[in-house]
Amino acid sequence: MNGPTLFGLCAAALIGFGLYGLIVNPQPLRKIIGFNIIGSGVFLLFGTIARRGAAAGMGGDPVPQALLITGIVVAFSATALAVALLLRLFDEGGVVTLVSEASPTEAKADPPDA
Amino acid sequence: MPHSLSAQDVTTPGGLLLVLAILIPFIGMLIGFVFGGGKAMRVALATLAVGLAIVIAIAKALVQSGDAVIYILGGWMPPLGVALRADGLSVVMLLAIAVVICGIGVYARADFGSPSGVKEARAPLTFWLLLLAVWGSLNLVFVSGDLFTLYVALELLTFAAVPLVSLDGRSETVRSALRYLLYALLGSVLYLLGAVLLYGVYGTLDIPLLAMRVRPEPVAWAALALMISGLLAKTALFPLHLWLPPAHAGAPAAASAVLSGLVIKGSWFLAVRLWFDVFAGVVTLPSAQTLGTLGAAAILVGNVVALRQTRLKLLIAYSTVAQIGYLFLMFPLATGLSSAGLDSAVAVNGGMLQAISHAMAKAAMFMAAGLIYTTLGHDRVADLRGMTSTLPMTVLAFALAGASLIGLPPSGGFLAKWLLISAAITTLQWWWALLMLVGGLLTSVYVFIVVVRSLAPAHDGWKPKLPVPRYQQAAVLALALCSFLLGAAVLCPLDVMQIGRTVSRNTLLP
Amino acid sequence: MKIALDIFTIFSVMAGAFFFLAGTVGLLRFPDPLTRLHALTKADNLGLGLVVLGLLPQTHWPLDTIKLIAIWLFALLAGATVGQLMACTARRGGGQPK
Amino acid sequence: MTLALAVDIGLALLILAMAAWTIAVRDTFASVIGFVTYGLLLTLVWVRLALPDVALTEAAMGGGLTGALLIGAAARLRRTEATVRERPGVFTRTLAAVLSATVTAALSFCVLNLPDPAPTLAPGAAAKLGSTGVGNPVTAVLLAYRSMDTLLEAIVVLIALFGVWSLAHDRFWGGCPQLRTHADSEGILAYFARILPPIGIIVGVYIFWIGADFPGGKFQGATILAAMWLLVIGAGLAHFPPVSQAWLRILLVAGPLVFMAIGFAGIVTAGAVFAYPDGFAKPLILAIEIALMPTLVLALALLVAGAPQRMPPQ
Amino acid sequence: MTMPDFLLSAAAFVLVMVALGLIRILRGPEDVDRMMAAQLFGSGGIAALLLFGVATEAKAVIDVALTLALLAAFASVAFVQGISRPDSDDTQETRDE
Repeated sequence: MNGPTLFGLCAAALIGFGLYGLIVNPQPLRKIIGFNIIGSGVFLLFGTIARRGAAAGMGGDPVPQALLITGIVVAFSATALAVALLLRLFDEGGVVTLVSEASPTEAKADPPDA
Repeated sequence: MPHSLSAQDVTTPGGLLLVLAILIPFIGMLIGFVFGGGKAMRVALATLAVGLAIVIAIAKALVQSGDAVIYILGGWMPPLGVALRADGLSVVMLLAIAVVICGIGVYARADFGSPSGVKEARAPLTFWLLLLAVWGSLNLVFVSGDLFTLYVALELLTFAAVPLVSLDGRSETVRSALRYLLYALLGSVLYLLGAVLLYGVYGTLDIPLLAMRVRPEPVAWAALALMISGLLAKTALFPLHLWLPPAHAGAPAAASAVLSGLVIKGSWFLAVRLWFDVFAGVVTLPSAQTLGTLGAAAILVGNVVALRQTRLKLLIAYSTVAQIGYLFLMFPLATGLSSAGLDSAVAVNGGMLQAISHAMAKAAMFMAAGLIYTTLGHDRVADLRGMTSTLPMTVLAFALAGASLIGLPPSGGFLAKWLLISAAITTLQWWWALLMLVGGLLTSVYVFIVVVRSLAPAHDGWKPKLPVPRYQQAAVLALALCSFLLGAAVLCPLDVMQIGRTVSRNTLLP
Repeated sequence: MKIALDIFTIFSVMAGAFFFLAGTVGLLRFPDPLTRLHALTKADNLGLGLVVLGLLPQTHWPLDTIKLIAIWLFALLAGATVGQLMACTARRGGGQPK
Repeated sequence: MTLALAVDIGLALLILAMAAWTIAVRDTFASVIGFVTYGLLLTLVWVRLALPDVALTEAAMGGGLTGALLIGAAARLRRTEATVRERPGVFTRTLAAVLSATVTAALSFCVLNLPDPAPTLAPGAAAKLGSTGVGNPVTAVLLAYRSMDTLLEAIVVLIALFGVWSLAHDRFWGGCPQLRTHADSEGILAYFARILPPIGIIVGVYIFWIGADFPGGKFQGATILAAMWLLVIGAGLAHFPPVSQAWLRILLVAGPLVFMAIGFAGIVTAGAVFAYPDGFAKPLILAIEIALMPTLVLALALLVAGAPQRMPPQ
Repeated sequence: MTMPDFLLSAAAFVLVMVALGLIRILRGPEDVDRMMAAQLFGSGGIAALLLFGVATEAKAVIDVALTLALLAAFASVAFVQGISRPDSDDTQETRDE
């Protein structure tokens, strides 16, 4: 057992936790947090892979590191978009749930009036 | 520089066009954003024209060289750098998507023109910017040769598609958009997880290199399972389809056309790419049968639920759920062919044709529904009387698009299903053939109901709520006609879709 | 000289660590938010401050040294601000939903 | 067992406990606070894994922007807490638990069976580092070997921003985003927001500047600068510009457009898009990064700020 | 015991201490207590990072600590702003001692 393997296993567990939270928590903000935990688990797994690839005088494989930075910024953008949707939903009705009042088959399908 | 030598050998004539196909839509989006207001629409329409020309040029380059079009970005060879590659499958998708986008663009001029008296309105600006964003992302999905770039492309596509769902800002559509976003984010993160595992084992994200290195072993199976399930959530294959109908039905008609016709094809195409190019040596017939079974369930459930809908747009959205099912029947059929030692091209071509004809037909249907809504002020299926006399072109377009979904000759849907059924018979998987026939039958029932209802004469003194411009009807009809006449592709002397399929795997041998 | 500096480092870092110990104990054992806040700010300012002080002789002049001092100043500033803001919040009931 | 491994194990257990608590706790606000701490722990893990570039990104993003974003959202939503208390049934929870456990088990198996020695692109990246002119291999990957990804990433952030803005009410279109503020120009927060940003800007620019040769770079620097801007606005000392403002839009698109312009110039000067002519790689990379900075600072901060919520004062 | 070893042990000690403080996050009872524990953890994390960075001569770690210290108050400020009602008069409360 060494550091990277340990954190790799940790990443596997984090992905499991996040997945559970994403599925089970009804409140959308909690789902967003669940998604972020899954995301961090994936990043951590990538990080351990980067660390394992240490060679040529580098502490880690630089390609995964660069991709990780990209991934973190993308995950932040996703969170911001999700939060914005959530807050808009809150502004509209004050009720924040993903379950429609009507069942999905009967949900309104009116296009907006042009 | 030493590295650019080999890169220039690999880059093919016309390779630069691939970069343009990706970046021109984004450039159009950025410029449109700076100008804002009504100018955004003009910039977008100009970009559509330029982009279409580029895509046609790519197709020309592909057919002329008879091989995949390749571009090595920055002269950095994979695995360190990123390559763009367009084989027959990519080019056919590029072309089809460009045609549909242009049709939607023409249609949307009326719905999202800048209102007079306002400097800039929210919905039109957002629509035009995101239309271009969807296009650029889809082009990137089709031509990127790198799994991480494809991840970014998936996210681009998601971020561009989600706001289209909630364009009108009603809480019901915002809720659908949020639900869609959560599904899509889960999908992309699972995809990324699979890509990360592949990098950890094989040390590259480049598709041809991976294809050579991947071996049938547990890690590869895990990566395959994660990536495909993520893409299924994004494509809304049964049982992960629940987000789709409210999201697609609630958006404005032009946005629905983008979402239903185009966006889901991105993640589906990526699944095809992974299945047949990256994991060709890993996939097994039972796993393909699982995908096929989900597809079968989608066809049955989607069609039956569509039959029970009372709103036209929801009916069309559920029909999308069913049609996605057909897209996944190609997996067991093609895998069955290749595991029997036969050429899987028949099944692959069938699946691709299904994707293309559905893109055109479904975009046409949603836009037709939009015109019907504008005219009637509602879209209740039970009360479509007078439509045939008021909007003859639109009802005709709806019928033609419906015929393509059902699979009546000579439509693209017919040729697609014919190829798939013949693959099913060759591989003795007759149950898929039976299922496709049942699905077609169910589809024909609801298309028939809509057309018959719209044939009924209007009440005396009934007047359309709003007039519909002719060019909108013409755009819808044109797309429907494209889908209906796509069956003529059988006359094409050259199997365009298979160009560069086998060769591309060997061009980048290290 | 080197030995003297090392001994200084050891003592200073140990003192800093002690304040983190004290801060944690305070945070866990004190009865109400305001007293807990008191414990927190002590640990924040003094604990980190002493650690930084202890590390100064071990770093390369000038950039790393300046950075270390800056870190402590940031922490002081943040601690002072957050302490006051939190105290107001705590007095109003900590923002509990109930 | 060495001390280092003991620390790693402790850190791993801590981060797992924090994640589990964040998922399990009833109160949403508490969960968000847990998530902020979790982000801090993650920063420590990145340092332990000797990936300082990632650690810097996580410190700036996780500790700063994401934390502020989620806490702000949780605060606004807290009155709705009671309405969504119902949890899914036992069946769903069991199914979710089984699914999660399966995924974790499969991934653990994969982690334990990763090849040894691990495949790596580090030697390749090191061999070509000279022709990029930069000393930090991560920057070389971001701006030379895989510059397309970086360009697309900037575009991702912009598209997400369009998406956030599209959620404005029609009557506020063209208006300004708004933060909840303490509009007290004499208070401690205002004082803090006057003192910190000048130094913060220096730090942000410094982190950006050293990125060419040492860990750091434009994303980390831009995140710090965005946080400083948000702090000033949050203290009521400044306001967001209206989203229709021309300079704002030009700065937002300038980064990607300059990036593409330099990229396309590579066709003429170096024979390929995104290629740099010999000897000019470093200045061109710097030019791209400098152009991307304002784009990223504005876009990241505005993503936290959310949709326009009021019209600018006439 | 060499200097790096001492510094590493000190880092581990500080980390254990602030980690114990996280019990306050679990227990609450109020959000402000949780936020305090997060704040303490931030300071302790910075201290541990510095000790670790100096011990291993990893210079970049100091930059990470610098970033964390700069943004240390950011989440807490968002927290305080978040739970105060913008429409009430509590904007005055920041200075009425």
